[in-house]
Amino acid sequence: MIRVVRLLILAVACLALTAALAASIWAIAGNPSPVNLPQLLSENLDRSGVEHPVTAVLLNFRSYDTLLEIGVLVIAGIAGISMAKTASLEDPELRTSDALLYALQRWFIPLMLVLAGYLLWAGADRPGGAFQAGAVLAATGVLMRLGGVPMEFLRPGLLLRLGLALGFMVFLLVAVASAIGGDAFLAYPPGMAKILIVVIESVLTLSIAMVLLALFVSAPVNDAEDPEEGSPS
Amino acid sequence: MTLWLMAGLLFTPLAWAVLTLLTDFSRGRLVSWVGILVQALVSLGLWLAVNRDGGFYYGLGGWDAPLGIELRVDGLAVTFVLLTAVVAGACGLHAGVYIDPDKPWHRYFWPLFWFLWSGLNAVWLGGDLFNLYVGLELISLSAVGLVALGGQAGALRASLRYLLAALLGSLAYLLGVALMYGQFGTLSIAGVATWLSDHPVPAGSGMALALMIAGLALKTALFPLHRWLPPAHGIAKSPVSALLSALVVKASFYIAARLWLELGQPLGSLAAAQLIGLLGSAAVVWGSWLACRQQRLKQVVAYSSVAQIGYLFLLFPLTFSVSETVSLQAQQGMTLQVISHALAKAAMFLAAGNLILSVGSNRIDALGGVSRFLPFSLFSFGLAGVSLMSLPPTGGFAAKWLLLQASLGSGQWWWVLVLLAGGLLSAAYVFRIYRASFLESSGTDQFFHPSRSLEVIPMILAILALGMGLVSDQVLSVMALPFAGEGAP
Amino acid sequence: MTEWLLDGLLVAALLATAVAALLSRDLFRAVVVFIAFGLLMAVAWVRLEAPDIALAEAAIGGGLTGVLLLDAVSHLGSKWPREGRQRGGKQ
Amino acid sequence: MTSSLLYALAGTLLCGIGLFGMLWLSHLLRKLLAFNIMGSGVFLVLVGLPQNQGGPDPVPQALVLTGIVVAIAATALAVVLIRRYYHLSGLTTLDEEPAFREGGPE
Repeated sequence: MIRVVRLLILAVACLALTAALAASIWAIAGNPSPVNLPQLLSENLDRSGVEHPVTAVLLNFRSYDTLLEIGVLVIAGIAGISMAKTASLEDPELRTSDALLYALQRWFIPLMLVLAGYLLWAGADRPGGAFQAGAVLAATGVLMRLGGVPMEFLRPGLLLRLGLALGFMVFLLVAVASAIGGDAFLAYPPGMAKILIVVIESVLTLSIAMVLLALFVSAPVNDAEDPEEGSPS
Repeated sequence: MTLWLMAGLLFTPLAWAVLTLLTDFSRGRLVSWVGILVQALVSLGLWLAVNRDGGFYYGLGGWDAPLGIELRVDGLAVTFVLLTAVVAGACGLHAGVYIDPDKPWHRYFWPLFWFLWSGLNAVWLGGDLFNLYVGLELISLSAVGLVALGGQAGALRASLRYLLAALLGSLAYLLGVALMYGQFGTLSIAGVATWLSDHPVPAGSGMALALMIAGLALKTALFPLHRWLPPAHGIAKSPVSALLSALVVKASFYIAARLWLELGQPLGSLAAAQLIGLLGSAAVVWGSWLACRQQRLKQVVAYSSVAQIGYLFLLFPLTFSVSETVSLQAQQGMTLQVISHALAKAAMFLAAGNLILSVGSNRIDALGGVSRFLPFSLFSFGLAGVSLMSLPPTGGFAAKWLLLQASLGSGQWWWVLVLLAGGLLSAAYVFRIYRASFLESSGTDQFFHPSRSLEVIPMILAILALGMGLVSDQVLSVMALPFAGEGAP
Repeated sequence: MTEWLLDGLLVAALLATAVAALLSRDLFRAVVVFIAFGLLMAVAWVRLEAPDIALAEAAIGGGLTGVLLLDAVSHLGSKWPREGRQRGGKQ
Repeated sequence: MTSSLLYALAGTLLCGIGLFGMLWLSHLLRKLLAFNIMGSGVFLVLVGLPQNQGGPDPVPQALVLTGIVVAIAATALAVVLIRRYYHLSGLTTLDEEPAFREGGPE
């Protein structure tokens, strides 16, 4: 009975909130917007080094967002591998001998690698970019993993941690290099924007794929645990 | 010079996060000592520079708002940057000794610690609504990772609860940001405030502010959304609890306060301001009451955080539609409360960690007799408690004195009752722990003696909290610093 | 007019899959419906002229999140490994 | 009214559904699904609302890409935590305390 009443209250509250939100959106949609950011963006696009506006926003105009976002991803990766069981990365349970999966692998993996490469390359002037390419690369890795391909590099050793941090590290070094020269943090030296963005995107693709794959693989968990503070150990 | 300091401030924590990721715990500790030193020097340098030349906007990547992201480097922001350097540095030094270096997963403590620090700096300086969202997520995820690090089922339960609350809060905030962008076409807080100062308020934009503040209130654990906080802060390792209570909850509050001070007058309403003040008062009373009833030491300190956070929210009614002087008093009171609570609560959690380490139990009734063995840590705990009780000359007293003046000055006398009740109740829970530790237990005296450096750090923090009241005028003077409104320097 | 019909159908399908993903009794089915939701979202992004997001959503919502959650469902659905086993503190 | 606005309004409904799910459902994986649905709703509002008046706006599109990365990071972290929590306690909800820990008043 109490459960039903709580359900009703919650449902009514959520409905009311949704209605209020929809009303505000309806009102805002009718108001003129004082700043025309897309226009400002297209005026500055040729100074950004890439032709595709979304990539320009992500890796030049608002690159600080992207830097911190990769940080968030690395944090998730760190938290993931901190709970991984070291020995189980070659878990035989994960190997499947499905004929369909095998066929999928034969045909899909090269195709997906090509797709990832294309997405990365296309990012400069068309939809695509580091994140999409990284996601496709990670999906390829998951498929290979399910097929039982050994992945030594995913052991939580130095190599994995280096891979997790690589993209972030390169991004950070580029960011600080211009600051040492007296420019703002994250600014690109004139004329170098395009090449630097391509370099950053390539390493980001690898790191993003690595983090996502590590999070997938680290799912088998570790038995060891810390005693709670103050409990007898 | 200032530009290099800014770059150093943004670069150091992120770079150290990567560096410590590549080492193990013990080497990470050495690396982190260097990092803490660098970061403290850079923060101090920036504070001095802003003190001398006034604040400025810093366009990242050389792009100004609204196209790029601008950081707002003003007196308040650099004060909090410096506070973070002091408190996080102290917690880092304490953790280096406190945490067992032999557990393999503890190597991940340092990268998470440094990511947390970089997120905090991003929030103090942030002037862009969406960038603040990313900064908040950086803080939340690293904080959750720290709580869960190597933990038992209880710690995982607390961290999952924390994670879900933090994510829900972030989404509410982001929804508010979406409405703001839809309405104003820009993400710069200053840009929105400037436009609103000479235009009528557009319909529907109040909802945006309400959503953002509601989400942030959930992340700050404002009553009645506080229930995720005590388990998470209570069960984390003591240096982590200190970081969470002293700094992490302040980050989301700081954004809410900034938004309210810039946009509250046009977009807010009197009812909303009073409601938030009322919830803050309820947090003070209810949090203190529950703190008195806890059986475990760190739970007492955690519930005390719920109460002390409540005071901060009195800022909302005390700055809405009041005279300039009253509003300034309330802002100063809020600033001092953030600083003195950060110092005192960090001292308290670190000292509590020492006490627990010493008696081998986190129950209050197990503390009997510890006063003879660990007088130093107990004294630090008490000194921090004096600041929470707001006795003169502590920073807590100066903060509440300013809030009291602001309440009387604006005619909202009812907040004075809250200030008094909160002080009395906090005295009750601090004395309760004191009483327990002076009782002589009949059992055997088997106390472990933690190393000297563990005891010194909370003492320094507690003395800083105590002395904050004496130097409050100097601290508050940075808030009146000139601010160069336009462009990078 | 056909565009409006398409948008309307898409929105209805989005809402229906969202509700179904949350209310489905079987957790496995809920995740499968959620993957369908992710793919519909990708179509919605195309309709909103946001091909970048559509690509990311298809790779993430349809691919990675789905696999991650399906894997978790099968793990949580299996018998609790510690039942009837000694709790070993070994690394 | 344009189709962008239609998607923004659909986004609010998804937010409402997701919010309800996050608060009402108790299984942790279902809460996670609800979080992702609510996130998708917020992203639809973020892109749909500004595009109501102009053409496609790359700025919110970039923001949503960032948001999706943050959301997948949070989801993956939550899945790891949930699996470890289940591994250690055998529970899939937060409703009850794990067995080997005494409960205090909350």
